[in-house]
Amino acid sequence: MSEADTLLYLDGVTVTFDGFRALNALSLYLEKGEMRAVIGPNGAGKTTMMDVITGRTRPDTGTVQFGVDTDLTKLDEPAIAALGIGRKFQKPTVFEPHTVWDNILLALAGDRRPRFSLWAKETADEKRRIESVLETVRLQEFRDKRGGDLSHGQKQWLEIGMLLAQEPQLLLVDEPVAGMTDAETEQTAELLREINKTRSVVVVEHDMAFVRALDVKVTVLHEGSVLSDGSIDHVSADPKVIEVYLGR
Amino acid sequence: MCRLFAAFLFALLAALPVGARADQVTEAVAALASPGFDSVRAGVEQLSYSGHPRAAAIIGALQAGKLFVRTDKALFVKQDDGEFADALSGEVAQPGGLKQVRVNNSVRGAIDAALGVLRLFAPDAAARREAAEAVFKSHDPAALPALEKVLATETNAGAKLKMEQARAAAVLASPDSAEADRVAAVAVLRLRGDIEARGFLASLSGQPQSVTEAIVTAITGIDRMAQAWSVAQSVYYGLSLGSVLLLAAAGLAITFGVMGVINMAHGEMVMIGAYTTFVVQQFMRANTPGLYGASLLVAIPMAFLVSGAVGVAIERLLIRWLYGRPLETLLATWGLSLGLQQAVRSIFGANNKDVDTPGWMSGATELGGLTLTWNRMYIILFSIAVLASLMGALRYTSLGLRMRAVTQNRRMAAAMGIRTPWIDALTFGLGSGVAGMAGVALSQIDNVSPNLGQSYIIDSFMVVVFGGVGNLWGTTLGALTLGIVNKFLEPVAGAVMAKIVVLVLLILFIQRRPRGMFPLKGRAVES
Amino acid sequence: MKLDRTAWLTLGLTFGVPLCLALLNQSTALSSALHVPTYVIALAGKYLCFAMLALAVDLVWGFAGILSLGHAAFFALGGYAMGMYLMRQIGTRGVYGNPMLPDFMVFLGWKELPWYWHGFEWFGFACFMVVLVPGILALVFGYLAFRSRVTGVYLSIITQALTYALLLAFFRNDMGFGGNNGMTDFKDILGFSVQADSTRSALLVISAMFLCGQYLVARYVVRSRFGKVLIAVRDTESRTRFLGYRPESYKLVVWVLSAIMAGIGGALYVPQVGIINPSEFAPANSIEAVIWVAVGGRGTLSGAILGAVIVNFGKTWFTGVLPEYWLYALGALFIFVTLCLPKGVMGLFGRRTA
Amino acid sequence: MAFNLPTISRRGLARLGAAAATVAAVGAVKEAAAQGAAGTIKVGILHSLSGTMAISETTLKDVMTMLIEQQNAKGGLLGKKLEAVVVDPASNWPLFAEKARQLISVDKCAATFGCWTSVSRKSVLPVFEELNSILFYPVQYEGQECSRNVFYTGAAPNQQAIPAVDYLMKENKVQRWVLAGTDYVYPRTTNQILEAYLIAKGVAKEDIMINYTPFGHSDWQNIVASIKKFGSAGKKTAVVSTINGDANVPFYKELGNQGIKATDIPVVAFSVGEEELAGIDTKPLVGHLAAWNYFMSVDNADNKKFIDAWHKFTGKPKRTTNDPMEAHYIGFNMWVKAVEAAGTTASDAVIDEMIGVSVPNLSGGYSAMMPNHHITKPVLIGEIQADGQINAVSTTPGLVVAQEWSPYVADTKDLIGDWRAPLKCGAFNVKTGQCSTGKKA
Repeated sequence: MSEADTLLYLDGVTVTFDGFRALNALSLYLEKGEMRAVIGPNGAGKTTMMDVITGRTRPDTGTVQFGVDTDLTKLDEPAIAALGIGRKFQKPTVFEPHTVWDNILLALAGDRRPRFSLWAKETADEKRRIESVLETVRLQEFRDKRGGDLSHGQKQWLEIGMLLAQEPQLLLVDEPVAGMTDAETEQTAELLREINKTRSVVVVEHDMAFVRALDVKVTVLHEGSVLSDGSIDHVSADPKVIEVYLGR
Repeated sequence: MCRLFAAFLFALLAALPVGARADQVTEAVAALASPGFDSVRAGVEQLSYSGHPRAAAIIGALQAGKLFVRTDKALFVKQDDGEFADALSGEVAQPGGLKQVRVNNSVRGAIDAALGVLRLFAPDAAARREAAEAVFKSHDPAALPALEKVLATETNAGAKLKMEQARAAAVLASPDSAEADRVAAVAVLRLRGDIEARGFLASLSGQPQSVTEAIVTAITGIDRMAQAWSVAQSVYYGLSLGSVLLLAAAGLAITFGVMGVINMAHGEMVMIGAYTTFVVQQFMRANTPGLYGASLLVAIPMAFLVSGAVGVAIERLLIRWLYGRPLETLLATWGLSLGLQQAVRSIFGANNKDVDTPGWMSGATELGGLTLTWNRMYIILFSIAVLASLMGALRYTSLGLRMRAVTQNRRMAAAMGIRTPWIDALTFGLGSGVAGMAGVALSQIDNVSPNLGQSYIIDSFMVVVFGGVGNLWGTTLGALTLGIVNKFLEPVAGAVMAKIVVLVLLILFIQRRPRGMFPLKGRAVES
Repeated sequence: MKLDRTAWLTLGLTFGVPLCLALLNQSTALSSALHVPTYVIALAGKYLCFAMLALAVDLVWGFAGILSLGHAAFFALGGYAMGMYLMRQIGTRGVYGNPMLPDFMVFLGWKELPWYWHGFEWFGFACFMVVLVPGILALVFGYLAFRSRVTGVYLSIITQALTYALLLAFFRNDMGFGGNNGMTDFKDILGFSVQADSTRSALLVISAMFLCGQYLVARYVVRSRFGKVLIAVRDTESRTRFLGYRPESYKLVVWVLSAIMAGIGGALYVPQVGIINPSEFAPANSIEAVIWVAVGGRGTLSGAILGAVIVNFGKTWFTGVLPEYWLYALGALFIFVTLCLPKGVMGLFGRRTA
Repeated sequence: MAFNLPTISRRGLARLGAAAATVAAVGAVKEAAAQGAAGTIKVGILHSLSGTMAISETTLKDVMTMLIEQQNAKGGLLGKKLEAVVVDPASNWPLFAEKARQLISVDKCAATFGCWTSVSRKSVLPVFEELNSILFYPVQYEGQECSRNVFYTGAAPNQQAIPAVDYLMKENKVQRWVLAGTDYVYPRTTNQILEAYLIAKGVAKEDIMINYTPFGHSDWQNIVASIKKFGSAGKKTAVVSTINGDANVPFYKELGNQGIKATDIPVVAFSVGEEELAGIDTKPLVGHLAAWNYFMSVDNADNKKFIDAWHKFTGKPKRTTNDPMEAHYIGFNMWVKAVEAAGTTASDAVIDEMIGVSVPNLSGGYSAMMPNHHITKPVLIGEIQADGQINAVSTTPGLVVAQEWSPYVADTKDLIGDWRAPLKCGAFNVKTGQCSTGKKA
């Protein structure tokens, strides 16, 4: 795969917290439009990896490149988000006091500077885009409900909706189906596949059934570096993975 | 003390060749008896040189305010048992119509000089050293013969050095000493090298050429040395201010640093500690006057217990509802501080309370050019001791372990069977208790009033935030740095500007490193 | 911008009551029962200016989560700018009759007016400075603080350090602001005698107008998309960063706006109270301003105005009737509100706090 | 971690509201009582009972209530009982102005005894002039003011600072001077006057050191060390201290600890009285000086009677009396005499009647109210004794007339204040013949 169509390029990334090596020379490449699942035990470095990509944590060593030449370690979180990298958090974080409608409105791609938002009026185009996002995440009838009053599952979808509203090139989704019913898990997998049509996605998850449903390439992380790579079947068969993660 | 000392003098004076000149004594008595401070001063000087056996006793009585004059100008000394004795003869008498002989500053100066000369022959070396120092300060040429005499027999090195310095001063002050003696005298004073010596040298005029040159080089030498000492002096002052800040902030380092509770009533805990010291001193003065010297040592544990108890009460009644809401705690405890101030004001009254400095803590010692005041020295040592015991308590005791466990992860600690509400109360009590002990120290250098806490609350928070929250070493270093920077700025910029500059530097520093000098690392903080 | 029932009620009261007081004071005879004494006018004027400070504090604390413990500094700076204008208006009627120098400068033997006093004889320039000085200070302090992500308690402590440093600076006599005595004994403003009843009533109505104006501006800002982002920044600052917003620029805008609002409040306070001096910078004043907002109801704007009036009326009443116990009352109020009335008085009426 | 915070529901607050209402009612009753008894003459007492100035001012409130009680025992004034109206301006200067306005326009006080710091006086001055009422100001101050509505019973600079410096020059042969003070108007002007006076007496400029410290300064190490260094230049040195009352405690403690005795470098203080000394261990301070117009230790019949009444009133035998209390004693007696002479408590009549009134003071003589609204005072220089008392060591032979306009400041040396009939002007320029303050009678 040539240099051109690699969307995300992590090479030799190491992060230590007071001696604890959260990431240990991690290397990972993601192509444009690809959806990758990342699995691994707790503390394997999944969330730290996402922190590094979104600029929340600076890596000690290694390169983190997006697109052709953008070095993410030089940018701060808002700049990286503006590039088109959206993130959904492990614990669903939405704006509790705001209505669902407003949550999406704030996430809409557009001018983020105070000058603009002071005088901004809700344009018809924006209304249309919000309606379509609400429709995708099936939250139309909750538009005027406060974020705080939603159920756990609805919050997860609202957050995914906000991610969509940003119209990012790359979605980083952290445990989207944690605490969801089977039906909701199935719907979420279907939703992600639908998003993957136009955008590349990295999904971090423990629920093996969900990962199997996604039916995409899987990377297994262990103690900060890649243990093994490949399809879901190849990986489940890999003895190292079984020993470390899947258990006998 | 007077009687013992006078008795000794009888024996020694007998050996003196010069007899008691009767006319000089009657003149001195007349001068002492007449009103007007100048004549009293002249009387003291005459009496000291008259060599009269009871001269020292009379001058001692004058100093203690026990010398009385009758309408017919006869002098009487009030004995310890309230009886009166004739000043000159010493027999007990029953005079009427007595008026006290009053003294003012200039008379006191003359008394010190006169007693100095007479006490040169005292039995113990310390009294002789003190006397020599007093004679040095009076630069009185007339004391030369007495000094020559006592120098010959002096054995104690300390006293001998002081006497040589006194002799040098007398030589330089008297008009008829030889030039060579004067140059040697300047050298002796050069060695002494402190402010008094410099002052005396600077005041000399009309000396022969070679002596003036010696004086000029001596003064420049002393000034250069003084320059070096002044840096050390500033560091000492900085350490002293730093230790005061540390004491005030140590308690806060627990309640705010470890527990994350913002206690705006922390200053009032310090104030309660200071008032406890006052009450302890009152109690001991009334009931156990003997132990009064140790009143401070008793006050320290008492202050810890009282402030600690108040702290526990505050935690149980107020703070426990507000965990996890730091800003609301700040407002609630500010209200509490207003209430505490008004309560103390209505109980103890608005005016300052007088807290005595025990003997062993007043005065100062000289270490080279450095004057180390005892009370500040003890406060520095006390702050180190408090800090060490605090760190020890937190690190090595089981209670300390549980305290740290509860504050780092309350739910986990509760799950492991630690009775968290009790530990919270004790931790807060410990912080307040330490503040109480700081109050004991502060009662020595600041006035004890209801507003005492107000002047330290902002500085304490600055120190804890600057040093890094949750880190006792940080608080210590923070306090000492702020103290030293403040004290180096003060001579240059004046007291007011120094405080402003320190505050501005602090604001800029926190913007560079928001978590202070030694921030808590690790993921716990990042989230 | 549509106004709901609370907004109309607040505007009505905030403008209506002072207007009636002023009219009753001016039009009714001294003896009639309806007459409002000038003492009440001065008091009401003071409460309105404090309400402006409370509004400014609520804007940054209630909506942006910045608990500023030094907001009285901006209030005092606005006051000093107006005070300098009023001192220059005295002209030759001062005790020393020196046209150029204010009394305290003659007093201390200053020979000529310092450079920063020039221009204050014009009312326009003074008003411009009332807005500019607090604004610039807020801009510089805010830029430094928010850029390095100082938040929560640390920010509160350094705002307190800021106002404490200004207190010490303004106490110094050679700062040229009258040192500890500050500025007092004002004669007139725009030609009208400051002590005349008519001027006092006019100032009261003007203060009411400014307060209503500031209330409307605040409502607009809070209801706009900017306001929504601000509330998001208040609750989950890091989440807004990942949406591409820069919380520091949002905080800076609202911080500077609220500093200017406080400055205007201070400027209107000085002619009505007749004195401005460094003790306005005392940290205790800023903390009291915060409690007004807490009593009224954080994050409700109208609550801030209500809180300011309630607490200050209580203070006036207590120091008059039960002088020994007012500190207990104020302290108890602090504790009661934070413990049992987290949403403040407005919370009781079921108002949705933003 | 859910825990049941006792948030108040609306019903809960209704009950609390009721409780608050009863408290308000009690307050109102007290207020009404004040209004109700219309037959009394109201006397305003405007002293801080909380905040930084409570330390000095609470005593003055107590002494005023005592004086009023004593006067009521003697049958009140003009046949009516006197009633004290006490308010707490809480060391907050705008609150002083607000409370002054309340005392005059709401409580209708005939006269007010109040203020301590210069800024509190300057804050209420416009209110007293606007509403034309009377203020008695009991504390020594920087002068440069002469208002028709204020009677200054405290000392002007020439009644305190200058005699003290003369005493040190004559008695202790002092040649080098340290002028140490807190950075506010009173020390600034007093030092300005003293510096001009010392230079006029031939003291060289480099023999004078002036430094200012902030309010409530408590770390005096550097300044005491610099005083010690300044005093070591061979010439006899003295410190003239205009340090604010509260900051004196740490200052004197540091002096004592650094071994500076009164015989080495004497300190004369202007705002340290018996009240402040009660809060300090005075043993190391023996010999330092204080300059006032009254000391508790002055022995004469009036003073003894005053102290006994004071101890009986406060119930604390250890309570001290100081100069501002004597100032209120004089001011109150003068006011009573003036009202009796004028036959009414109306301000204008009493103000005109006040000039020339003479009452016995507690230092064994008489004090008279001069046309410039200041009173004549003896100046006493006293030395601090081990027991915290101050014994007078020098008293000015006659009474010193206050110079409210200092002759040492260029702009005020030609001004005089005279509120009697022809002139009726607070700042009359003798040279130009104009009255420069707009405040004509």
